[in-house]
Amino acid sequence: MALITFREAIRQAIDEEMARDENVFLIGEEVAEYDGAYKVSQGLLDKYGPQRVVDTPIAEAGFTGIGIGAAMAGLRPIVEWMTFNFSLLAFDQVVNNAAKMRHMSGGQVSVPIVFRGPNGPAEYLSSQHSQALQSLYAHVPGLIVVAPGTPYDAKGLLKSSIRNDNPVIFLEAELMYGWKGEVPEEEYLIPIGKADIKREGKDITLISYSKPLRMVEQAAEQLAGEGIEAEIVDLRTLRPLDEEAVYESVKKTNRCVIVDETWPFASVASHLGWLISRNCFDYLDAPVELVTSEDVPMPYNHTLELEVQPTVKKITDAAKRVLYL
Amino acid sequence: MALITFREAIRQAIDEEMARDENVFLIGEEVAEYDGAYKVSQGLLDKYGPQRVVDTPIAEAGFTGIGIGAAMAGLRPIVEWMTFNFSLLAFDQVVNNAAKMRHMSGGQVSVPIVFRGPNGPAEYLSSQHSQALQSLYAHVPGLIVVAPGTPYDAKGLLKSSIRNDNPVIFLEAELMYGWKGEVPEEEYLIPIGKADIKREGKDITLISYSKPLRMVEQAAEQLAGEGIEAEIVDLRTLRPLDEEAVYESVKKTNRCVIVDETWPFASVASHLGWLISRNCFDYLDAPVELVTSEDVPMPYNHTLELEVQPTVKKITDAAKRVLYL
Amino acid sequence: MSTVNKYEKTFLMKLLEQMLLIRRFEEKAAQMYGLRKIGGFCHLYIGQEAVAVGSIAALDLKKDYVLTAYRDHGHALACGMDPNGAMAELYGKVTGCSKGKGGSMHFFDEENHMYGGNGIVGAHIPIAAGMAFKIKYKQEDGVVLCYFGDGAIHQGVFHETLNMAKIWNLPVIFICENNFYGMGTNYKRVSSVHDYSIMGTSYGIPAWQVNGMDVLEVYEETQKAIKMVKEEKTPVLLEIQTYRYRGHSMSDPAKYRTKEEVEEYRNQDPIIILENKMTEAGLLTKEEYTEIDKRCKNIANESVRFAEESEEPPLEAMYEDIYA
Amino acid sequence: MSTVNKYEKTFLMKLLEQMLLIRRFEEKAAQMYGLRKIGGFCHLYIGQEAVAVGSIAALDLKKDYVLTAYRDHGHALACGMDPNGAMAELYGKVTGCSKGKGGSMHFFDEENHMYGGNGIVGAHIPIAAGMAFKIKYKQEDGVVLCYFGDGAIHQGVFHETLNMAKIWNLPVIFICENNFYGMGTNYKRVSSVHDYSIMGTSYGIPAWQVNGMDVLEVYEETQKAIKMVKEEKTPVLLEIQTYRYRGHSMSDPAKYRTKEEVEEYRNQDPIIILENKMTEAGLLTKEEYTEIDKRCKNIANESVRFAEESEEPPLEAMYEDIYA
Ligand SMILES: Cc1ncc(C[n+]2csc(CCOP(=O)(O)OP(=O)(O)O)c2C)c(N)n1
Ligand SMILES: Cc1ncc(C[n+]2csc(CCOP(=O)(O)OP(=O)(O)O)c2C)c(N)n1
Ligand SMILES: [Mg+2]
Ligand SMILES: [Mg+2]
Repeated sequence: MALITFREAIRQAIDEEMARDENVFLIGEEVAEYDGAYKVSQGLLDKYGPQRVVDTPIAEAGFTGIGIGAAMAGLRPIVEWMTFNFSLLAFDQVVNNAAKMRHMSGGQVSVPIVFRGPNGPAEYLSSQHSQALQSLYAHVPGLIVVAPGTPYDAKGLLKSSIRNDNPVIFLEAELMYGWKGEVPEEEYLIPIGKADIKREGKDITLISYSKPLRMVEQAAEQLAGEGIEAEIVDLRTLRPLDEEAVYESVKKTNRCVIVDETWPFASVASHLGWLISRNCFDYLDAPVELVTSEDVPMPYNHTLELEVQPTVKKITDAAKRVLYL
Repeated sequence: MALITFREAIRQAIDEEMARDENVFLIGEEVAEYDGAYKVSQGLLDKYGPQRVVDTPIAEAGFTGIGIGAAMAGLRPIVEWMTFNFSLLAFDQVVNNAAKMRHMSGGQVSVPIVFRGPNGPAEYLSSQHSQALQSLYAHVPGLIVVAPGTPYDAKGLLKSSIRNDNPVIFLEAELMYGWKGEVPEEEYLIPIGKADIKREGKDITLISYSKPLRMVEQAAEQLAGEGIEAEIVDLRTLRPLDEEAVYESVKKTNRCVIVDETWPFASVASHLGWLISRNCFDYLDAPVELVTSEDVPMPYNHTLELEVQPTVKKITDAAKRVLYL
Repeated sequence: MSTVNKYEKTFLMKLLEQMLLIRRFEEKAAQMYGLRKIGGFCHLYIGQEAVAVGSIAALDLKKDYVLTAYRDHGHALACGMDPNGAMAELYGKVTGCSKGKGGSMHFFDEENHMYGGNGIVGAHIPIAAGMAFKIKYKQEDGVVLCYFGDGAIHQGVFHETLNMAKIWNLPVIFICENNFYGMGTNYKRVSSVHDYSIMGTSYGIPAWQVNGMDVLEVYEETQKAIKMVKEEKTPVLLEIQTYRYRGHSMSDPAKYRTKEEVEEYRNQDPIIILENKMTEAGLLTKEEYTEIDKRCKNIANESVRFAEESEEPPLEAMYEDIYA
Repeated sequence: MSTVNKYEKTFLMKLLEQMLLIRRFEEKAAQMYGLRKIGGFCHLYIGQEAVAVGSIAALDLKKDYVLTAYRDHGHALACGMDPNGAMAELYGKVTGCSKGKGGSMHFFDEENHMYGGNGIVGAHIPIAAGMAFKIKYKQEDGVVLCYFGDGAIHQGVFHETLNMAKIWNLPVIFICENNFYGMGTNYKRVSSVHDYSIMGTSYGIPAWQVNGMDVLEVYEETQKAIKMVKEEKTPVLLEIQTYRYRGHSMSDPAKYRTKEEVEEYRNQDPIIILENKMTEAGLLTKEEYTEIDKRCKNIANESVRFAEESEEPPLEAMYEDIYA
């Protein structure tokens, strides 16, 4: 296995799928000549040429719609949003066209497209540039929403997403691009819609996905030091959600904390909180706790910025509350 | 008290506030010469002239942004979106500008604006034109979200919203415009952020807001016929949520069903489901049940269309499940 | 005004019959709407038939594509959609072209390369460019026709798309069907210019105005545009001026315009114009016209019978056709 | 090239000093960024100073307003923002102009009518028009200057706004600061026209190009535009050509352009141009220049001291300034 960055894992997935299927192409702002604002597409222009690695003007609604049309016509576009913050300009295209085209056409038209880019808190960027927007997309039927938390998962899930015949929202945490992890040399796919147990334990279930996973792992280490064995469920896909994996773990541990860097209200986290409360009602020994972003726009000041987000301490505190410690 | 329609209640609120404060104006597609696509603004052009009742081109992002700018400069715009379905084109303006301007400017700039229009399922319109989008807006800190369920509440809450110094998302259920209710002749305001007990009962709490309230009331009647006394909590405001009123009721009844015509995943309904499960953990005798829209785009066919939404039967069934009947 | 003389009779008859079919189909739909067999928005195309028929006649739908907005019955029928499936869709039946899921605003016919039917004003414009992107990507020979109203021209995405269509020189023809009104709003009230072909200038896109009441002019100008797309490798913008006789949708009494104005356009009815030209040129007899018209009426009637007799989709259908 | 002769020395000195202040302030900010005292995106305005300074000099900020994008330090200082509050904002301190909540991209100074500072490309364009809407609504005398980059011109909302600004004839001047690049993209690669003043045509808005390296030309053309806004009751669009010496933000090595290109523009440095003109006209001595420059450097140094010594916002501040 090679130790590669999250960024490189994504690049490899795109590269391999572009090599495999000539209908796959990458389109977005600065993806070609600049090698991507976050350098994810480095080298792809040289390899595949400007026909398949396409720089766009700053016109999110327009190039997102162009991607959707290309997908309807049979291509398999990968649309890069420079960050998900800017995807809100294309929100109508995603919600009203990509997610509904198949439905409105009575099943005639597929939209095999991946929308991807960095999501979630960044550093020192204030509130317009530092938002974890997954809950908005996960709300919408017709979409698939994927949010990997390791280079291994990112590569395998992105390859599956590119081959999927539905519109897939693929969320890459902005601050994870440089994080490293082991990735096999040989080709592999990870199925969409399957959670992964990242650590086994019997005392409490910690559920998370994407960037906060690392904090959750650190929290689990700390808890282990105090004799508490936490099980970590990595959702990996938010829509469709692997409810069974979640329930199985919670039914074993009887306690649960959900860690999610999205805003709390009407979120992936609180939805899961309700699902577990309802479907594991007789198994829960304590209420399901959430550790999310504070319900505020992200401030620029770095101290505040970090304090607005989940922290290891917030996670261990919540775990202890749930364990009545 | 006069018996007037929901439409008329909203019109009166706008009219009274425009008469009271010359900074209040109405802007949107077809609001002036056409008297509004749903006739909410009937007569206002004649009364206030084209300077204060302003027809726009079909350019949701643009006129929403113009409204925000006017509010920043000290006016108090009421922006009508012909329906909330089209508001997705202006989503960036609302989420990244209206909701964050005060924050980003360190409190210097207020955005006193109301975004209003019909929301939720319509009839025979398929999936792009029949969406209950409140969960998307309720997710976002910086916004206030109001969703009245009677003409009385609509009038009092809209007047408060217009006087509020924050951006307010004001949701009017499209199919409610013709529904009637009692409204006092004299002026009144209803505070934002306060739920209302629409019916008292001790056996089960039914929580809802906006159009489904009527169904909830019918369900409560039916349940009463079977000896079950349901308490109905009308949220009225979704952000900020009146959590206390909800907990007080649930702590009394120990059972709860939430009825909401939004999609279920990461929704107002499921968020409330988690809040109650957590904060009334020791009081709940059964899991909190949800009756929401099915997790699908709205079909055109009318039979399917109705079956996708909450129904009285789905509500009474859920209530009985929660009562283990 | 184009002359009929250079055309074969069968071609002219086809145009005439397509326009009549759209007219009779929609009159029938309006009647059934009145009887509450059909609900919701129902945007009739009556008066505008020459635009869809004339322009689509210039296409080869094996390789070309059509996309339009919610006023889509005419384009679908001109593309060759089965009128039975069209009417059944209005009825919300499972035999409808979109299985009763889409309704009036979402006619789709993939086989005939008719890709909807879109309810969000302007939102299909980039999608059409995306389909043209595929043609270029695959080095195919086709062209995409993208229809939208005078109201759509103020949506930002129209401008974003024109710019990209030009920098990539996509094979797409943007057709603004200017019927003078977006709902109750005369276009001059909401547009700072009144000749929409000017909008091409900002993008270096060739653009011109076309008389949309003359089906042959529409046909010829579309041909010219297609030629330009293929030979000069550029997108084209056409403003085709036309008129809708009915309200914006079935529920609009259209009080914002005068009887005289409507009357004026009824006198330029695209069907009558073609009928007269053909008659004058000795290419159409009264009997022939009556026969075609009767055939169209029969097709419309038959489509109603088909729709009435078709099944509703089963309840489980609500969970279908969402994910592939 | 405008001549300096018609201007009072004090006015010219003010322009020179403002440009120098922006230059020195940002050089200091860049230095502190290098020392990791400042983080995040930091988009420097160096090279473009004449645009903000020349155009804002034509305003009366008691009644006029300024809005810009994320490259906003120059506009804020030209509006009269206290450099201490500006630097403290970069440091994220509670004494910052936005209390450390907004940072580099969100400088606000309500008192001086500087309304941000916006991080979403193009998103403040309708907002600026909305502020102009208020001026017209209240029958006031002011005008709004709205700055944005060459990249923003492809955002749909720019076009939506221009159309509405014209149909309502709002008192707003749209200023496209064309510095030739949107991040790493030369504008010619993503725009189908290369003279942006053409974009006015689609909306009947007067528009022209201006040399943005000459502060006096910018001043005069802005004056002309303001006169037009007031007398002819029309919005105006200006394309002001300029150049940024640095990368897009502090983290951009700017490999997409040649050293020669940067050198060419450094030779047209707006500060040097004005300095030379004034010197030639006998309105500036070497000593005077050095003195001004020293003053600006001192102000920049002092702003760093102020920022360093200021407090971080308290943790509770995260819940503040969200709702009124
Ligand atoms: C984004 C959006 N805004 C508003 C509407 C409501 N609406 C439907 S049709 C229409 C008028 C469109 O006029 P035009 O583009 O001229 O097309 P026509 O109806 O004349 O064919 C409006 C405002 C919509 N469907 N989508
Ligand atoms: C809607 C949106 N898309 C993308 C970005 C990322 N981005 C920030 S600046 C920029 C380039 C803008 O260039 P230009 O408008 O020319 O302004 P300049 O930086 O040259 O001042 C991009 C793409 C953004 N901030 N907002
Ligand atoms: Mg029209
Ligand atoms: Mg630029």
